[in-house]
Amino acid sequence: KVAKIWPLDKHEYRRYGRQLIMSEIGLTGQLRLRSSAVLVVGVGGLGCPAAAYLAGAGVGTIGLIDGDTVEESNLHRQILHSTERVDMAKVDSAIASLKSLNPTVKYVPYHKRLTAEIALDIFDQYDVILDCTDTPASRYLISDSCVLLEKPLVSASALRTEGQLMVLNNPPLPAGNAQGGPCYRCVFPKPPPAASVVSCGDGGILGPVVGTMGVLQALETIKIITKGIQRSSEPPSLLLFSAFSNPPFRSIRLRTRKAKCSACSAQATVTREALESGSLDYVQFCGAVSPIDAL
Amino acid sequence: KVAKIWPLDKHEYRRYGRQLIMSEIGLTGQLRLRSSAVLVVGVGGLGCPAAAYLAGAGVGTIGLIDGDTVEESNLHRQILHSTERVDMAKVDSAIASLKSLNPTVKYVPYHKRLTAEIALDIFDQYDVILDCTDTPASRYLISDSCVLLEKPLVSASALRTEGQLMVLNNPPLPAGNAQGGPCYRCVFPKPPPAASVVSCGDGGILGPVVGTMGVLQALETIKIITKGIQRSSEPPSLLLFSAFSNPPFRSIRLRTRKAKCSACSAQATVTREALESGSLDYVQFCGAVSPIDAL
Amino acid sequence: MSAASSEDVIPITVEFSGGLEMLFSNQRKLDFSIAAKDESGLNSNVAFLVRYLCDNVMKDPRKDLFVLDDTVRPGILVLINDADWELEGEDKYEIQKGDNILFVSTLHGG
Amino acid sequence: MSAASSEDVIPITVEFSGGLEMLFSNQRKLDFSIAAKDESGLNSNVAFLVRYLCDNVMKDPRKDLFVLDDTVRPGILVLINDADWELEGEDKYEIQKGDNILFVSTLHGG
Ligand SMILES: [Zn+2]
Ligand SMILES: [Zn+2]
Repeated sequence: KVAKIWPLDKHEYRRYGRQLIMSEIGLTGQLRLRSSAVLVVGVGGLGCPAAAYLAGAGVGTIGLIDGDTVEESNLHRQILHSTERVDMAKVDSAIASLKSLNPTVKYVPYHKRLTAEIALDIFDQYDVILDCTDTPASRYLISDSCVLLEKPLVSASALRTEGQLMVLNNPPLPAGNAQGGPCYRCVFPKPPPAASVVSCGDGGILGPVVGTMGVLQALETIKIITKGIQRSSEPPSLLLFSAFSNPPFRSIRLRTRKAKCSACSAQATVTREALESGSLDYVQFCGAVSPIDAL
Repeated sequence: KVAKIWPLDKHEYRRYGRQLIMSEIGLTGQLRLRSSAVLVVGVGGLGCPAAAYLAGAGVGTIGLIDGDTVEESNLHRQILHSTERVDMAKVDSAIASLKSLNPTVKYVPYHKRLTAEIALDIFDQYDVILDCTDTPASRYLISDSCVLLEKPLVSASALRTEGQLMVLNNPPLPAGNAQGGPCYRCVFPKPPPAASVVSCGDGGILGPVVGTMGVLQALETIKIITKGIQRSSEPPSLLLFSAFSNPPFRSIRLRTRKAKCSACSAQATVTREALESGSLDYVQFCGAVSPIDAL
Repeated sequence: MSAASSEDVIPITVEFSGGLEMLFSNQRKLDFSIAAKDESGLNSNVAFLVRYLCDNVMKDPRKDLFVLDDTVRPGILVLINDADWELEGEDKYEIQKGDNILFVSTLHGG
Repeated sequence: MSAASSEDVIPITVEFSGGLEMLFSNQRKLDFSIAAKDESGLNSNVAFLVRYLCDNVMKDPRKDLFVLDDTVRPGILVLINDADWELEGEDKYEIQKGDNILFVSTLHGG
């Protein structure tokens, strides 16, 4: 037998040529992308563009988790779905589009809402997690799971004309190691009062605002993977986007890991056992979700 | 006959509800979107995401102009195209995707490269123009045409890990009116030396970098239309994006119209006659395109 | 420069984002001056600024959407000159001339 | 504060973007000090800075990709403290302490 001389297939050189020739990616970066697995939690306004650009870049395995079906009111911003796929599971609709864009990626569907019972088992199979969800409860659950399993987390959110983006738990060092990146609980130790939480359904959302944040999530994920996970040197920061402000983008320096964080410090009370036993009731912790005429 | 009571159809309230309820859009903004026509020049890495979010938002008519066919090397960033549509005209491939996302929009295909002979006739039918092209010659031609026809221009570009975005000729007042927004020639009176120009094919491009700029073009277009064309009050600015810099985004204050601009001042030499007669040779003006080992 | 005792107000910029501007009459940016000393004669800090905003600037009656237990409510980030206030001493940070203080509500939509 | 005659250098930040950094050994940001007076004893302006960069900082031999006809080549924007230099007097702008001067090459890809 003849040894394989080329590390990529011929069609991969063609498909990824425009990013392969860049020093920031190169052959090493492309091989890292191909051998990596990324989980997109939530296939809505953030998850659609994020997954599209991750698939385009050649991430080897993309997992998609969402329990919802496509609605007509999603289509102004959730660009992987389509009018003829209204009522289909969002995960299946998204995979149909993604396969058409890049059939060489392995797509793994999870047709359910993320819960504490299943989070760790699923997250364990991935290298980077994207939080594309829309409730405080899911944001705490995703962050806690990422800390427990030592996975970097690319977290974004959007509402009306504004968006926010953070890379958390990066580098993803064990809880108690102060050199690890801060987690969601370091930045937000307590959840917001339920009355202050507004969904896109109630507050509205401009498509390209959430779209921009989703594309930027794909970008941060590609940066993490191609550099080599564990190698982050970027200081923790929060990107704020406000479509009608001048300047529209603003970068904020975030804190490092909090010495008494309940998830990522040496005194962490958020343990694997606590999470799996259901003793951490995320929905309860974040209060009933009944957004009234609040913020 | 009974008078129509609702200004939008029932399905439009469903489809656009999430943006309709925002004060920045509202019913007036949605009606303006529906009655507007937007031209996307170039259906590549910028044009694909820009067109997707414009279609999603309910722009009434979207024109797409591009003379190229889909190549496999496009697919990592040109998310409206697909593997099975390699070799199809880009314009047709894009429209197939866009129709699936929003079949209620009217799509107008132009299967050709933009030239001075056809620019004015086509542009005249649109309210806002997006420059999603990739050569200096097309950028000058598009800007000149926008000035002559008094159309706002949303211009973006990207290469490697960086992107740039400007809204030009906004408000789109007649040449000689100093209150109009600056044009491309105000900012760049002379074209760059041909040896300094690098294409994405030669320099490389990261998908989400050009994707972010394209989505932001859609956003600026939606802002212009929903506010009412001619009503700009935003000072001219240039958004710089550099994916590996900190901070990644930077907003630059640009000059106003240049008193001696050859296109938009009272002394303009770029006239309708000059453009249509072919006496402005844009390719010649910008030098032969033969990017060597330059910038 | 060192003898600043005669100055009795400090000019600052306060900004609201993430929906908080709705509690402040839709103002995203306020330029104003705050007393250099608080009620007890100490240098004005961010805790004093938050009380001042709540009592004198906020017209909306839903104070608990901004302040809870005498400090900004959970889910609001306070940023001093584009840095998390945790890096600057939280509400004990003493306000300096020209400071930019940004209050951002976290967003949860997606 | 008013007697600044003894200072003979001005600390500034110079940045390169849009590919120009490749002409400057891939450096995107340089902090350094420039002489307060130029060869003729006049206050240093941006024209002097451009000459200085070309003669002393740029190692790449392709000078014409940065300078043409004694000024920055067409297609490069010069930004002084985040404003187009056209707003500040172009190359006659006199450099001030702490100025940020950014050279950006226009991009054309799409
Ligand atoms: Zn933590
Ligand atoms: Zn002009």
